Amino acid sequence: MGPWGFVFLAYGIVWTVILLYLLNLKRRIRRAEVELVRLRSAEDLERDAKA
Amino acid sequence: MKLLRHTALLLWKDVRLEMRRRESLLTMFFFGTLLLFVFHFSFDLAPDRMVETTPALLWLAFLFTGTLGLAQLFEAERGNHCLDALLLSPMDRGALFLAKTGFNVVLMTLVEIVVIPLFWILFNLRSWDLIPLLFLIVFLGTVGFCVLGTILSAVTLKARARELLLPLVLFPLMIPVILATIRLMENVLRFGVIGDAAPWLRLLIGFDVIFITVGVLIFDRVIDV
Amino acid sequence: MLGPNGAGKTTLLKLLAGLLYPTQGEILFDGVPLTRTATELRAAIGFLAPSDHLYEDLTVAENLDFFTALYGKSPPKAAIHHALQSVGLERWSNEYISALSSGMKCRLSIAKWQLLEPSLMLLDEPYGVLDGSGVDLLEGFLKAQAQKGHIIVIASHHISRVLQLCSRALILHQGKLFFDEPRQQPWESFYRAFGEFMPHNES
Amino acid sequence: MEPGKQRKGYLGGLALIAILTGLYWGLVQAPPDAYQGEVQRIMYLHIPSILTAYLSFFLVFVGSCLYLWKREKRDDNLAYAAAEIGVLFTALTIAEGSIWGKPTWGVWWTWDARLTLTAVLLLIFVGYLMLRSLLEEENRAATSGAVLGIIGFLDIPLIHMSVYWWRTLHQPPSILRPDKAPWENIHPAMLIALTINFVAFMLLYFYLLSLRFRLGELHDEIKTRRMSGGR
Repeated sequence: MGPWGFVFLAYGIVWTVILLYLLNLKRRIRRAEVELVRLRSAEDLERDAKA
Repeated sequence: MKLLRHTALLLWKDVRLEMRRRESLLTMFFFGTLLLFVFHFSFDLAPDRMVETTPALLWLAFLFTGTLGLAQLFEAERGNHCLDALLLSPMDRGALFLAKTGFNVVLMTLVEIVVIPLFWILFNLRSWDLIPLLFLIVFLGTVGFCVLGTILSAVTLKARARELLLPLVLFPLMIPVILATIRLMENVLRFGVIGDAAPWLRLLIGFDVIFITVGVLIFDRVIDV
Repeated sequence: MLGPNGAGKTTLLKLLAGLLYPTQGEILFDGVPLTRTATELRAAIGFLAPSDHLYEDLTVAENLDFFTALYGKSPPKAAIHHALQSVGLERWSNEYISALSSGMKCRLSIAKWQLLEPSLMLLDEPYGVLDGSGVDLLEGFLKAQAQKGHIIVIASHHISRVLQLCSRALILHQGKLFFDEPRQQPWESFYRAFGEFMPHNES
Repeated sequence: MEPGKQRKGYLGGLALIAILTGLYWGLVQAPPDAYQGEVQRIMYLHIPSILTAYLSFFLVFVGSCLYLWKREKRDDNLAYAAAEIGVLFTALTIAEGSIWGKPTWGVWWTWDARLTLTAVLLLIFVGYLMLRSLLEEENRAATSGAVLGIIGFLDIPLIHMSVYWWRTLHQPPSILRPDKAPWENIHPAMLIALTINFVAFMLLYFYLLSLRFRLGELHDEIKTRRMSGGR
């Protein structure tokens, strides 16, 4: 592997890992938001039922 | 003053409990001795290389036995919610930290008093006259180990897989202590004096002082949430 | 202090005892906030958990010695002996706690707090493990404390017993204060409030 | 919430632009190093990532101290977020160093002081994440994490000292000396490339941190809502 090979290996690994982490983070946030929406609507239902 | 009085009281209570239960000390003794045999079988210990290997092997043995002790450290307080009983009292939390640290230092020192001479016998070392100085170094290292170990033992008290987690978080933090004691002992074994390794001694003492202070200051926040 | 299981009685007691800290607000005791650093204040607060807070591998006498020393007191042997005598445990003073029944542990705890004299005494369901004479003993202790002007807070399910002792009743339900009134004779409003949530919760 | 989201979007976009510019300068504009050749281009990633990693651990320390002092969940969220991202950048730093080391030194790994120190940092903060994941009760996890965050940070100078002495006292200084800066006589284009990449990493870092922080807030809200009634 020539010097450019090592350079591209390093750049490739770094940006792939960061991209994967970013996507993972976005997915976790989306999941939490969906869960929160569900909880909020469940609470509304409960309040309606009481009223 | 009150801090020291409470520390002595709690330490005495732990010593008395240990004399009755004999759980930690016996297992630590046995494990320490066992490790010496394991080392003997697994390493080819050439007599001319003992200066390099002795400190490392001894410290490995102490680290592992010390971790056994730490895992048991708050065992007495687990039954009957005794930790709550202590926290209810007007005791300074720093006293609990000092007492627990002191207790583990006592346990490890007792083990070391037996294991070091045993090592000299089993591996046919001649340098008996160096043992007091080596023991001083080991003691300073033991204090450092127990100080951080007590804080982290309290931190991991309620964690799942506590026994596995403790060495995992503790050992990386122990690197200054491990390196300092090993280098100091090597120097003593080679030249008979601390001499050039004096900066390591300062580092070791610094470590002990810094983390004893940190422990006394933050232990109240560690132990009750 | 009354309320169904999970109403928050024990949590409230632990907050008062300084074993938990509030996430919002603060707890004042004679105008002094109960914080992590208020170690002096803790000496004035007692918490009786029926058969807990004793070291199994220490003897009865050693436990009393240890805890009184922790509170900065060193009562003479005679006082410890007297305290044990008053709860009927003098013959057991050299036994390990692990040999004691839970009722006897509770008696020992009473002896412990008798020696320590806290001005705020918290009790979490103290009746469960005690026998008839033990209950008399406990109530005698509580009345003596109250006469000295000390405050007592009991969390319990034994409504009739507690109502005879108390000067004020609280009902907790789902973490909220549901009822809070000083004692009256007869106490109609209490039973009305009590009946209101009983049907859905406990029989 | 909406303006916050928009601000994060801008930050992300800005980071992307900076990253692309950094790539262009690092891979095309900057000249190869006189001694190391093209491999030196890895430094444009390596230096910014180790700096962001250190920044992370400093933020963990700050968040931990604030949490123990004031007990506000916000500070703990900051510490937790910074620790997770710090672990990411530390791991990347080690990977880059290793890839740079192979052609430069001939080995993937050597027990050089700086490498060892970085590896120990990684171990400490992986321990931090494990500790937090193994503690169920939320307040306790936050408190324990804060304690470990503070101790770990205070330990870093001591570890640093001991690891450096360990190498210098024991091994004669060899040709494998990364502590001698490889860009002694630095070309201005190299400096520009490094600066751009540094800015790019900072923007990226704060973008990731704000996302991770937001995730912590969402989890907190879910927990409080579950506690108060709703299943």
